[in-house]
Amino acid sequence: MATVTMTVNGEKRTASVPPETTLLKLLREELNLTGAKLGCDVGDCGACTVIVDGKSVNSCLMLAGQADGRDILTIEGLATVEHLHPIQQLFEEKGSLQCGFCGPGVIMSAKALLDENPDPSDYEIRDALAGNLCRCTGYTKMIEAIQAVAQAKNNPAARKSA
Amino acid sequence: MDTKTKNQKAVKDAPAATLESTAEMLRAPAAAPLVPMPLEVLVPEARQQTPAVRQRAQRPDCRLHGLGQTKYIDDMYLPGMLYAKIKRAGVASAKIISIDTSEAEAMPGVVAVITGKDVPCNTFGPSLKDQPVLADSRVFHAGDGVAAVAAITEQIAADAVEKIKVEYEILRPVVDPLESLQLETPGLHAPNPNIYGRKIIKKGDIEKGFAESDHIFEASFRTQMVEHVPLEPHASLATWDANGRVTIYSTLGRITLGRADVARTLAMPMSRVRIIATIVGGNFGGKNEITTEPVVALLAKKTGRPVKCTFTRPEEFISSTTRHPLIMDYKTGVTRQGRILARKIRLVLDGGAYCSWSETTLGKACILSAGPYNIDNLLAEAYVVYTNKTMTGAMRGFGAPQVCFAYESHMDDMAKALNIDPLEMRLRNVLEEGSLSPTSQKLHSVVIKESLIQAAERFGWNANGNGAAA
Amino acid sequence: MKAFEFVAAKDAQHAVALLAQHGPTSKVLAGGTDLLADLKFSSHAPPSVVVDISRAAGLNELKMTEEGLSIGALVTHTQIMQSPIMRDQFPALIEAAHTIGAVQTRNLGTLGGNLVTAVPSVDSGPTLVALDAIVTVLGPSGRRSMPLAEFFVGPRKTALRHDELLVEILIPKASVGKPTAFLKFGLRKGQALALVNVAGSFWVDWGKQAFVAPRVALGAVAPKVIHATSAEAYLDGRAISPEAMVEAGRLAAGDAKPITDFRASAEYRRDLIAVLTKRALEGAYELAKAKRAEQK
Amino acid sequence: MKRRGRGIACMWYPIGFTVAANPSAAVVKVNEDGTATLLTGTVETGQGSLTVLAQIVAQELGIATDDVHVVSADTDTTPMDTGAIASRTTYVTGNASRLAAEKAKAILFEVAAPLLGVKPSQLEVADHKVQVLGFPQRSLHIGDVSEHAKSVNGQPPIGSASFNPATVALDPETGQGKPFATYVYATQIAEVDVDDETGEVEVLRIVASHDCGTPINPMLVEGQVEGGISMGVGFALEEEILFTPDGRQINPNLTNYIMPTSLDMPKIEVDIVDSYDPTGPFGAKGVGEPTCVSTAAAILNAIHDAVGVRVTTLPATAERVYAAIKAKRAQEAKLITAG
Repeated sequence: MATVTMTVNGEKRTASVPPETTLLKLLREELNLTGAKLGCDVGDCGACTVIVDGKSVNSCLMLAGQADGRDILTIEGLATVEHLHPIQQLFEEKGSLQCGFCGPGVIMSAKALLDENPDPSDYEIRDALAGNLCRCTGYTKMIEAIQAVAQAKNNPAARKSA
Repeated sequence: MDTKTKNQKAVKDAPAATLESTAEMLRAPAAAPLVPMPLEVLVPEARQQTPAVRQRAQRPDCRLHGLGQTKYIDDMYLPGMLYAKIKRAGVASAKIISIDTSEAEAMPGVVAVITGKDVPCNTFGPSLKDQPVLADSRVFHAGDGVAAVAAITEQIAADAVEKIKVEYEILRPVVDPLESLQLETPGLHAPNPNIYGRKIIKKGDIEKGFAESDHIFEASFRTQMVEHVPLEPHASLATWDANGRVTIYSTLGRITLGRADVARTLAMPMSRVRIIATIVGGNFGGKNEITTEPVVALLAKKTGRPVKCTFTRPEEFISSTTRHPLIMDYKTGVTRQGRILARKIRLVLDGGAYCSWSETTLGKACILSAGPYNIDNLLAEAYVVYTNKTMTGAMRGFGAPQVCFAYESHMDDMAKALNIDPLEMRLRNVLEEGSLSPTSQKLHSVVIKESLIQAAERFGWNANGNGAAA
Repeated sequence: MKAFEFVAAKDAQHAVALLAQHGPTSKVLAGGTDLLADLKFSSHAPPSVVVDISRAAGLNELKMTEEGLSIGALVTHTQIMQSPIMRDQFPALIEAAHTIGAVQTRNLGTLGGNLVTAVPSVDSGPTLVALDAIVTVLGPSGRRSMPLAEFFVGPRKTALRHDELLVEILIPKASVGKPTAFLKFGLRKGQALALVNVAGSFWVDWGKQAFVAPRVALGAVAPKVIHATSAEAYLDGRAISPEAMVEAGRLAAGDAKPITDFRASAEYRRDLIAVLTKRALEGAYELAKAKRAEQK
Repeated sequence: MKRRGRGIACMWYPIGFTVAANPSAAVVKVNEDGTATLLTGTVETGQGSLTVLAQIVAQELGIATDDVHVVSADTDTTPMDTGAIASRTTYVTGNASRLAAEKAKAILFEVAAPLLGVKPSQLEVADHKVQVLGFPQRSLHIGDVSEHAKSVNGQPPIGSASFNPATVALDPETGQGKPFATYVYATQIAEVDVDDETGEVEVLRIVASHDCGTPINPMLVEGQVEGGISMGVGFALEEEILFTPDGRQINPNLTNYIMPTSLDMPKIEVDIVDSYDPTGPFGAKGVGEPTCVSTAAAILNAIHDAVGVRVTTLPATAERVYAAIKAKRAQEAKLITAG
């Protein structure tokens, strides 16, 4: 068994799992954080995207042991009791998610993008989402929402009309 | 967006429990979500408006999706739940000589194994009942299931599946629909004939139409097999109660048909079958028939424990339905001015290993194949044939994307030959209010002309074209 | 995934010791983007031990040294893309890194891991081969170095022995700042696997307007990344002209031994090599001119 | 060199099953606080159909979308529904839901009429109120009427109804008949760049002008169109399940089955065509499937416009387009030599 201690959404967690357990499985089955999804299990679809030490990764391609000591942010860690995260808020507002299965992964990719690049171009947004397959939306309303988040952040006055 | 606070509740801090020493075979107790979910109810403005129709109302499920709170089947766990995996044939056409499950059954952690012999009624299908739950004597395509295992972990189930030995008499598979069409013997899917569906639409006098035409154009088109790729793979979870009722959580898009099929395959009264569809992570036609539902129900019955089965991504491709490949032959007679007088169409649909939704696809493809045009003289014939490939079924458009590719490519080629602008060529032929369809149905609310003009205006279409270098 | 043991290496020495200790059924895990995908759906027996080097000390630095640009094996594709040195001296490597997978895989995936897969289409390969990169491996008996072109042996085969670890990729001083362009042709824009990838690189003798030390490296069109030797020989010392670039493309296509598979036919790949080689050379020339203008 | 082209394609598509009965049933309960609950056997598979059904019920009852809670997809608790298939939910389940709401509303009118001193036929609903036609100030809150219906009249306002599209069987010899109740129409125009040296196609822009009858929720209609187009782009250029000669799939995974990523999608502009179908709920038809029908045709016509080649086999991979360009050049060279 591999004993893994890590910070998950701001709190310390420890779990002992077989060494071949992926970070995705650990999050979903040991910590009951089922927001990250298993869509392909080989890093093609991005439904399992979480943020590790500030970088978005496919949690299906990371062993639990590799997450030891790291700082993990999952979709469950974005909102607070009072507020949706602005990305979640605008995804809802713009109708960016349909079946929703890719949603948590897409939103984590968007979060990682905006943390590094607060004013991304259309191409940069598309590039940041290229690892997240979506079959419902054509990505259109996701891109619109991410643009709107950036706009609101950079120009709070424009927020109302967004 | 203006949001109003309707309700606000206090949330207690989640306990910061520490999980320790969890064995693969023993699930750890559930940990609380690490961040409390927002309970403040913010209702978007558009959802509060009257009248409600035409509002850009936000979906309540979209918020749950965005928070990661939507529970798909893969997110569900029932106490004592087992995981099922299905053994896939891996050969496209074969007779099953024997299935040896003994080694799998003996594995620690394996709780039950079933084969087609354990399925009370091993046939189903939305029209022809030609599909087995688990193939028991004959394999018709490589994705056929031949046995299923329930085990305490997914990995043990997967390992056990590898230990199941199946002896086959390999038969030559037919993969080309045109070969299937020509085959004299009905051997491909005996006793059913190879051509398992046909459709014909006859309107007016086709010969007369061609005779009166200034030009006759012919063209052939082919399309490919396509997978729906819902991001959520097919999944189901079954649990029985002591009164002999089974509840199945399923990714089915049609629970009514699903219940009938499950009851049939289990040979049970419908009243003892409950199907609950969770929020489904994408359908596109691919989740319109049962797949693993009877398997988990039977394994759950045999083990007395809830059983869940989730397709792997490869299974999603090889063992669920796909879009029909079509071979389409068009012959069209037109006047010098581009008015279509007669059209003859032959469609061959690759129906794959089982009928599934082929009859519907055949009908829609045939009826729609003339295109949205006024054509007085029409003959459309369509055939669907068995092949030893993945079964084709319902997929977004039921044959329409295929025939549209054909009739609209054909249309542009004719327009070019006649030196008529493609938009104009269409405007000269499209259906109008009160037009008679290929089946002589009088059509209402016909707005195709409007859609052509609106799109052309938005695009900035001009008759001179813009085929220049970018 | 089937069961295996997991052990994290502290540094390269430790990793090599662990590999020696656990023998040939142990496997090295770096970014995991290839290895884990393989382990999940492969029918092969799982490794007995996975030696995780993802946080092994001293392997994730990217720095200019006396010998040239030293890239630690664990430098991720994202690190390459964000490196100022890369932006200044090796934009083609940024291009190449950018075509690998998607953000998530580039954040995890390492340059060393990418090269060690030695798949013929390895996206990091052609540019580094064109820049005459040298790789260093560490084994029980110490370090040894070889040109990257020789490190690649065949499809999924490298010169790496089981108890060795790739530790460093060096772009020699002579190649620093060499105008280079990388082009990849895939079946789509995002997350594409290469049908063909090409790197073209040369210095310019501005007096003679001629190619100096030209390199054309091809990926996905032979059992391993190769130099298009006849194209390189043809260009060497020749006056720069559009015609010469076209001819080099034609020769490069002849140097390749593409296969037909479900992604593309050999014939198509050959035609793509000709076009992409020409375009890579054009791209490198544009860079050379821009750099020169900058210096003036 | 990159060459630009444009292509147009239009289509028609029916709502519901081909002739076969495909009914939906629905139950609507008006709660004592003026909200309502809809019971439907259809399944939310991502389209937003439950939101659309809530809007239809809300419209019929004069309340807001948020006031309608939808319970769905449980064979024990929800009424029969043919399901999320054949672009039928808005039209068929929508009609059933509207009719069920209408029946619940009839009870409200019966209860409210004596309270307002008019006949039930003189009442209407608007903005959470039951009011007298022409005299909106004479009104009762819908919740008060519901409460009264339950606790005074002893008649809780619940309605149930079903709907099945009107069709006529097809003649087996000629195929003549009325297979569908209604159809939708659409046009898509694609703009592409084709690299004439590699055959690579880049879809730059797609303009889509779709008829769905009354758009119950324009945002969800746009979402359907955008998603349908992405499926159409894949169908046109990339996606194909490949088989070995012995019938096994070659590429059953998302590494080798090529579907569009965000980088492969063009700019999409959606227009909703003004249209009203008197047989649909508030004039609505449907929009799910038709969105992906004409995309491939438009793209293939744009390729033809750009480089003058007709690719007749899908998907039009770069290799297929390139082969067609090469064949055309060889043909032209032959003509020149011959000439």
